[in-house]
Amino acid sequence: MLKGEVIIDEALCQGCGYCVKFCPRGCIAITGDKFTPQGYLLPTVIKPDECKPCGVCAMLCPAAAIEVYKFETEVVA
Amino acid sequence: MLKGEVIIDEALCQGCGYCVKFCPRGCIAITGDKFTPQGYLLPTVIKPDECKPCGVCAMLCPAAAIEVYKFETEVVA
Amino acid sequence: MEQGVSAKGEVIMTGIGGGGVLTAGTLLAQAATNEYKNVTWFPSYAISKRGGFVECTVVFSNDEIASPLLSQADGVIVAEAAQFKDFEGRVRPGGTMIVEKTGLESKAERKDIRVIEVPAIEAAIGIGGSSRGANLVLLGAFVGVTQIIPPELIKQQLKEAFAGKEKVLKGNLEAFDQGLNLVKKL
Amino acid sequence: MEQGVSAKGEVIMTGIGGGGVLTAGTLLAQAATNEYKNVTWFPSYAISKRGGFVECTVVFSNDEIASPLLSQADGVIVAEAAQFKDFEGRVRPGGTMIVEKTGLESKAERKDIRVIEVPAIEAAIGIGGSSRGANLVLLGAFVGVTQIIPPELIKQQLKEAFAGKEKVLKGNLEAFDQGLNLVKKL
Amino acid sequence: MGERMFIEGNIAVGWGAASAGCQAFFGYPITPQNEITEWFAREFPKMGRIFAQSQSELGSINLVYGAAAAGVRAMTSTSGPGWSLMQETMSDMANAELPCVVVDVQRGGPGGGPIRHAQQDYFQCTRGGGHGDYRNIVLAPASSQESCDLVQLAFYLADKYRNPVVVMTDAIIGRLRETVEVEKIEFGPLPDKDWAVKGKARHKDGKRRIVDHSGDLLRRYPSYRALLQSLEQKMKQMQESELRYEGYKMEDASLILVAYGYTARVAKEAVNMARADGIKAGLIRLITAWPFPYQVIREKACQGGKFLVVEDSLGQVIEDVRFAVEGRAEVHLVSILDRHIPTDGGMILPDKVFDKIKEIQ
Amino acid sequence: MGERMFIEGNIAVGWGAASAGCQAFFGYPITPQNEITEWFAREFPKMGRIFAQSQSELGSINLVYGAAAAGVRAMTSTSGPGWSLMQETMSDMANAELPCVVVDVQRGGPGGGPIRHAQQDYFQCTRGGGHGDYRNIVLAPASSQESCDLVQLAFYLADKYRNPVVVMTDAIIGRLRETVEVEKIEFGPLPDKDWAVKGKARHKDGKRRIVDHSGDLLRRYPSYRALLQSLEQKMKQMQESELRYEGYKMEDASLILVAYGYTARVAKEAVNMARADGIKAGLIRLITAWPFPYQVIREKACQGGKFLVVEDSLGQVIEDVRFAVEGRAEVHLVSILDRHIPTDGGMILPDKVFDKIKEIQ
Amino acid sequence: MSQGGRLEDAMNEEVKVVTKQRVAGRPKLLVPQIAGFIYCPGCHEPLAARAIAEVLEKLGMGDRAIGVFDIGCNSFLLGMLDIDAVLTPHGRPPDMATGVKRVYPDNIVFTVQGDGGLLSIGADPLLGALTRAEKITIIMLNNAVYGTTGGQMAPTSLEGQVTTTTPNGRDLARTGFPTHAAEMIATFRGVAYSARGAFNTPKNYMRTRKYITSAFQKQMDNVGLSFVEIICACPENWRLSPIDSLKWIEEKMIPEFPLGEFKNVDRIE
Amino acid sequence: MSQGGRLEDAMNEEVKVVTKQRVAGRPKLLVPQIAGFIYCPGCHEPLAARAIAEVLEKLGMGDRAIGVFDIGCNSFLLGMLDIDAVLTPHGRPPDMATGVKRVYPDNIVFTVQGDGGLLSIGADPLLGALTRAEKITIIMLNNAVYGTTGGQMAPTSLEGQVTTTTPNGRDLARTGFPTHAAEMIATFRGVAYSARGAFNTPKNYMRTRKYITSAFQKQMDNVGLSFVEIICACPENWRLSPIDSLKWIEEKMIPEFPLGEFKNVDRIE
Ligand SMILES: Cc1ncc(C[n+]2csc(CCOP(=O)(O)OP(=O)(O)O)c2C)c(N)n1
Ligand SMILES: Cc1ncc(C[n+]2csc(CCOP(=O)(O)OP(=O)(O)O)c2C)c(N)n1
Ligand code: SF4
Ligand code: SF4
Ligand code: SF4
Ligand code: SF4
Ligand code: SF4
Ligand code: SF4
Ligand SMILES: [Mg+2]
Ligand SMILES: [Mg+2]
Repeated sequence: MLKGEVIIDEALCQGCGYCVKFCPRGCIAITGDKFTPQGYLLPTVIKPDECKPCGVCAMLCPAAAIEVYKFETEVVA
Repeated sequence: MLKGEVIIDEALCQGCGYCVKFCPRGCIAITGDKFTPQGYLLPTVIKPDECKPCGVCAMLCPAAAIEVYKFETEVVA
Repeated sequence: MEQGVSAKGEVIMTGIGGGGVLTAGTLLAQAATNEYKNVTWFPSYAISKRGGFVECTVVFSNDEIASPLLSQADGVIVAEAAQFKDFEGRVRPGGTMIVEKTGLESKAERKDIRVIEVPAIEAAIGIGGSSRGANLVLLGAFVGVTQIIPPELIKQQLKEAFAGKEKVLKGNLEAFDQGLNLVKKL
Repeated sequence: MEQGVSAKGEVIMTGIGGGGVLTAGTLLAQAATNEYKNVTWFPSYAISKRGGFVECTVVFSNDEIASPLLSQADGVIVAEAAQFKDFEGRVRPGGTMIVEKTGLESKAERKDIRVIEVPAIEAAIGIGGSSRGANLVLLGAFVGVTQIIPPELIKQQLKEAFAGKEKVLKGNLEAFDQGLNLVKKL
Repeated sequence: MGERMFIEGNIAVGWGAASAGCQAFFGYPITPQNEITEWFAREFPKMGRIFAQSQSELGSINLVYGAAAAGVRAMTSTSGPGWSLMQETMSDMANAELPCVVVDVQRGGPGGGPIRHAQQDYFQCTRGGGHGDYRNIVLAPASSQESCDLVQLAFYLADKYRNPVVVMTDAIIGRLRETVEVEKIEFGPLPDKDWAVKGKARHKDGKRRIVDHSGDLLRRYPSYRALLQSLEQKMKQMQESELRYEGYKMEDASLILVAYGYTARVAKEAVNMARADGIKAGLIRLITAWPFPYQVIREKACQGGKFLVVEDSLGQVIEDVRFAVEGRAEVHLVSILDRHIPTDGGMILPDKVFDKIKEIQ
Repeated sequence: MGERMFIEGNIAVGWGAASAGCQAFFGYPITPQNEITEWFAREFPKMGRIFAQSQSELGSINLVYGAAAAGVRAMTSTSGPGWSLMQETMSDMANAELPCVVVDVQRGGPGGGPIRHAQQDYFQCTRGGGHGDYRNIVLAPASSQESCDLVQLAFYLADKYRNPVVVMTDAIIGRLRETVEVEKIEFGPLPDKDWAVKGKARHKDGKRRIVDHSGDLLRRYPSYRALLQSLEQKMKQMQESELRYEGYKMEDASLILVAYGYTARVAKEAVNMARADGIKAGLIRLITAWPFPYQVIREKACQGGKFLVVEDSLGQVIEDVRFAVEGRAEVHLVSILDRHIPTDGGMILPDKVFDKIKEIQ
Repeated sequence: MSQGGRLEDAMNEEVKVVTKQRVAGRPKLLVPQIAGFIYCPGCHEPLAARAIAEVLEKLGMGDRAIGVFDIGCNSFLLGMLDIDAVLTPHGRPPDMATGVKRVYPDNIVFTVQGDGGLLSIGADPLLGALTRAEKITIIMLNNAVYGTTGGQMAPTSLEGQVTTTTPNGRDLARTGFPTHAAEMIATFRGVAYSARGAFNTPKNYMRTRKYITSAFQKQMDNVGLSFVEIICACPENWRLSPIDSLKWIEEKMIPEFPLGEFKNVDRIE
Repeated sequence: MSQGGRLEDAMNEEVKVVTKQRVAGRPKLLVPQIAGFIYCPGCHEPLAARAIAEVLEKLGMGDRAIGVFDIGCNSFLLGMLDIDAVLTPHGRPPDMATGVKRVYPDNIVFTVQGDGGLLSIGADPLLGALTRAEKITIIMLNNAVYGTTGGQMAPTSLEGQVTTTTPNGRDLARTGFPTHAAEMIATFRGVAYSARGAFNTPKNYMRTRKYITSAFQKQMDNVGLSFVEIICACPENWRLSPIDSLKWIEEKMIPEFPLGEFKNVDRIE
């Protein structure tokens, strides 16, 4: 199954919210309780399973704080 | 009878020949034997009677060396 | 006009950019213009416009103020604990230093000055939910300790600055009072 | 290389702008480069670019030429009679002045210089029908009188300058020779 | 009569100009003078006066040239890089004998430099700046009050001499907020600007006026030499009549500090510290950077004083001081390399100056 | 080896640049330097080198900035008004440490002035010219030969110090035709321009290069102070190593003329006249206008000499001479007001200088 | 410290990763913002750095590109792009780019400039380059203000826009009309390509990246000058949140400054 | 000394002059060329002075006009027009005109500039005035060279034209394309009027005069910036006789630079 992994670098993120706005699948949100080291509100990947890793969030992140991976897994156990 | 009088100021004329070229009635010519004080060839009104004083020669004289008058005369004697 | 409590006041205030420190300094300076013939307020930014250190120096006096820039001042307010060591040397002997307690890791070495740690961020969060009012807590503590200027003048200034913005004003007044209170016990 | 006739040459040439004077001066200077280690040629225009006075100064020497601008020169050529008075003072004592005769109205006052009036315009018109060659007539007269440089060198220079333009060359050579001739009788 | 305000130097410049009857301001953004341009953008339209944001500093000074030629008081302000761009026209205005006021809020250089304070444009301001022989009077405020007052003086002197006047301030004076008495200052009467272009209909004699920066066309002067002579005359008169400086504790001073602008404030503090320590220090604070008080300094040097120049540059004022003392006195320097923090965040602070005083006294 | 030519100074500049391996020339028309631009327009394309007519003098110097940043020898030439327009970028290049050569063929000023000769840009050339603390070496040819040779030297020094070098000539030297030996001069090896931008592919280490005139971005220096210190160091080294002047009949001279460019030639003639008259005159001819021979002059002043400055301006060099003598000697001036014709057609001629010598000796 | 941890979660679930591939993220030519030179949150200018980096990587021209950067917020791009770079005095990039390009005609030489820097103080070098038809690429970031200096009116400021020099909103009668750079530049004969993009939506980002690609391609084909204008949010000086800035772009900027190509020729006649 | 003497002849014939009236000649606002500043024979630039003088007289605005003149051959017009005048540093007239106009909004303020002065070094003030939509009139004399400085290439020089900086003829690949000022300026929104005339025939002279009239009228009506380009013979630097220069205008200049109005609006939207 093709899945996406989105990694946000907290040291770089400036909390603009663009990733939240542009994720076509609503995977990311600013939940209001997490801050970056600079004190900005930090977005969280709230629906990791929904991510069909399109890369849009990374593309429009001004801070280039987002890396997106796609991977396939199979259950081992 | 309406006639024209064309007066060329020799101190100003630079001998460009525009008046000669543009007189629609061929009234002016550079005859080659007269010079301005600056040493340029001086145009002469060769056909004074032909002048229907249109003012074109004056209009295109870069030196503003030409004055044109119209006058009517009657023979006295 | 009654003469102010102090014949001359000198304060250096330092913190991280964004306006809080400069605003607090301005309040103090503006307040002082009512009491003193001469007042100077000087802001100094670090290289970058965002997120760098800022400091401001306030001087007031009825005599001519020679330099508005001071190597040392009677009072120093440090809003960013990390800067404590850098500014310890900038207090005149006998002077007072107000330091934000949150994040403070080192201890004062000088014995000839008074250093007061104030949990201003904590206090501010307690009031408004955010650290925003911390600078006013520090200012309140400073005025409370030094009595450099009547606290009412600062409050008056706050009232003018936030006229019409009742909620903000209330929070700010509370923060300032909190600062005054925190040092009352001293 | 045989040493030129004169160990040092100095000539000021003046007239009305348009190139004639400057060209004649250049010919002299160019010619001199064959005989002298150092040659300078300096043109000086009046304010306006058209129709104003121009002068040029030519110096040649086997020693260093200190100043290419001269207050006075051994030789002065005046192509415009009206300038005669202005330049009379610029001849060194014992020097030579060649003056265009046409239009000359004043007489030399100095007794310590030689002044030679040359009807160059007349001569030039006689040759080419126009006054254009007058400067060369004057130059010829000057070289003829002063023997400042072998005339052949100037002719050589003319030949190089007008190679291929036989008619112009012929007229110019004739004008130069005419100048040489005009002063032979002296 | 005046109004008491608590304002920074950059704002005081605006109030000074308004008080002086300045009718037109043209400016282009550059840190650290933006507050000036923004003040005029805000206040001048309200007063019915002219503000336009220029396309560049070339534009600023050339728009000023136009308004000045039209006979009104006009000004611009800028900082180092923009000041450099204005030099061609500054030279032209000196030739055309057009009055105007230009404020240079000095920042660090050379080049882009840091946008914070410095005092490195001294040579450029005091030697004319552009090509050709000319000089501008250079006023150097050291407080908000002076920023207001000297701008007024600048307009007066510009009209008096029909020459640009430079107000050379710095990012510290520009941002320093102080109590200022804003009041119109009277300097005395000036002749009508009968030379200004306004359209012939506005001239009593109905004759044309020409503003010319070449001195060639229509021969404002009978010759170039005559023009130069007149400019020289003007420069001499400015030197004789317009020298301004503040002597502080100079009577018995044997160690004389020389400074202008923000470092003069710092130097004054250091003088106070020295006096408290029993050292006979004094200060010559330049109010005009040009004309320069050569004679005053020379006399002090003849009396055996030592000198200490305090300037936030690698050393420019010091050359004038050395020129003045003619080798008769030691001249020392506290320079930009003596700032309290070794980044561009640093300033020259009183302690550093006092240390130097103790070292050399 | 060289070719002997009979050419004017402006043309000699071209041959000098070509000999020095200059690869790019950018220029804008202005009298009296047009012959230079036109020479490059004619000759450089034939040599496969770069010529472009710029849109303005701002363009000229900024195109030079680009080509210099790319690592080739690049230059421009202009006269007074255009020189003023270049000052912002000159200051930037000093900060960015970019080598280049700029020729200023001085004409009359201030402003539009007359398009003929003068020597009025001395201050502007020798004090850096633009905003901020910096200096350029200023070479002042006095002959066609030197116009050729000093342009070559200028390129060498520019590369050696990574700093602009100014060749300050004048309309007389520019138009004076003289016999010139055009020959490539070797000045010794220079380091590779490893700092130049060429695209990363051209760098051995594959790493990016940045040319920066602010000193801020990417921190070429650890701090602004470090940058200034390095600039100061560079200025000191230039002053120590690059002073050049010609002493003429100086051994026993008690009356010393000081001049550069065309007036130095005139002054030399006057020295000869004086010597013929038994007057012990000598000449210090500035080859570098900056650095200036302060020490040399000071020593002569100490020995009791008198000084006479000959310059075609209202008096700029004279300030440096007075600075040097420190009040120890009389300093006199033959100035632009002493031209032989009281219009702009006049020049300073040897007689006038000789008269002054006789008057003051 | 990084967050996200989708993969770690997976590990906990005792799954085996069969393949893992990077889909998106920081381009190689893009280095992080430098401390002390950090864009405001939501600023679009760093996206221009990303777009340029992506295009250069795709064209394989990263090590043959030379960027010429103006003074301005846009100059921080210099720090972010790992290519040879020149910083110029304010407004001058087309000149420096010309100087560099004439020396290295085979390299891609492009400028990055603000709307203030290009259209106001930059008129001299801009018209110079247009007149001479220099084979360079000019990239202009249009944020409708002077960003760096604190938000003064720019030639591109909109009617009624409040800036620090138009405190009551831009009054066209007094200050003139917003300059349409892409259209104006397209009228010059020496221009091969002119387009306007934006970063306010993913689609526009990709379109803009295509414009940059075309512009660089024209330069590599030696056709003429190429130009790309990019509308960029400046939340700081617009006094809007980043998200509201996007709305402002949509509702105000794009209606005034339509997106698209205004010139695209393969040969200049 | 004057020649012509038609009237004197008539006198000899013993005729009586019934009426005598001046038909054409020097306009009142035109003063003779100043000694030392005399145009070359056949130069068209002084005709621009005449045309402006005639228009101002017709509009009755001679004593409310202020001319702002650039450095260049065109600056001699300053001497010839009997109106208030400002001479500016090279390329700067639109700035000075703006400064003057803002002070005296009811006067006619116009510039006279060369093609070099306006289109090359003048780009900064030109774009500034266009952007701000200043209510001034710019008159540009296009003689396809830098006249004053001895005939260097101008932005308007024609393909193949020999100038002192294009000794082998202008090479478009290296130097770009001739700038079409009237067309380019017409594209700016703040422009109310733009036209190109010439003086090579009586008809064109009259047409050009009409253009100038319209341009001044736009200014008086406060519509926007108005612009007139005039093709002018420069026999000196074209190395042609005056008459041959006319032919060159007809055969080379006008085909490249067509005459006519390029913009004429009564209100700017
Ligand atoms: C000659 C000069 N003038 C002014 C400045 C100040 N300055 C720095 S950046 C800038 C312009 C910023 O606006 P823009 O070009 O639109 O870029 P942005 O910051 O908006 O990206 C200005 C005016 C300068 N550095 N140099
Ligand atoms: C800053 C500056 N650069 C250059 C010049 C030299 N200059 C004088 S007039 C002129 C231009 C002449 O060309 P143009 O504007 O076309 O006018 P024209 O003479 O052809 O009428 C130039 C370059 C100058 N005076 N000032
Ligand atoms: S787009 Fe980037 S900077 Fe903005 S909130 Fe998301 S991760 Fe942070
Ligand atoms: S990669 Fe696409 S789907 Fe996944 S979080 Fe980012 S924008 Fe949403
Ligand atoms: S007025 Fe007309 S007809 Fe008479 S001479 Fe002149 S052009 Fe010819
Ligand atoms: S047009 Fe004028 S200048 Fe030309 S020849 Fe005729 S009268 Fe003379
Ligand atoms: S001021 Fe505007 S353009 Fe500059 S970094 Fe901030 S948001 Fe971006
Ligand atoms: S050079 Fe050309 S433009 Fe200048 S006056 Fe002569 S003909 Fe006219
Ligand atoms: Mg912008
Ligand atoms: Mg022209």
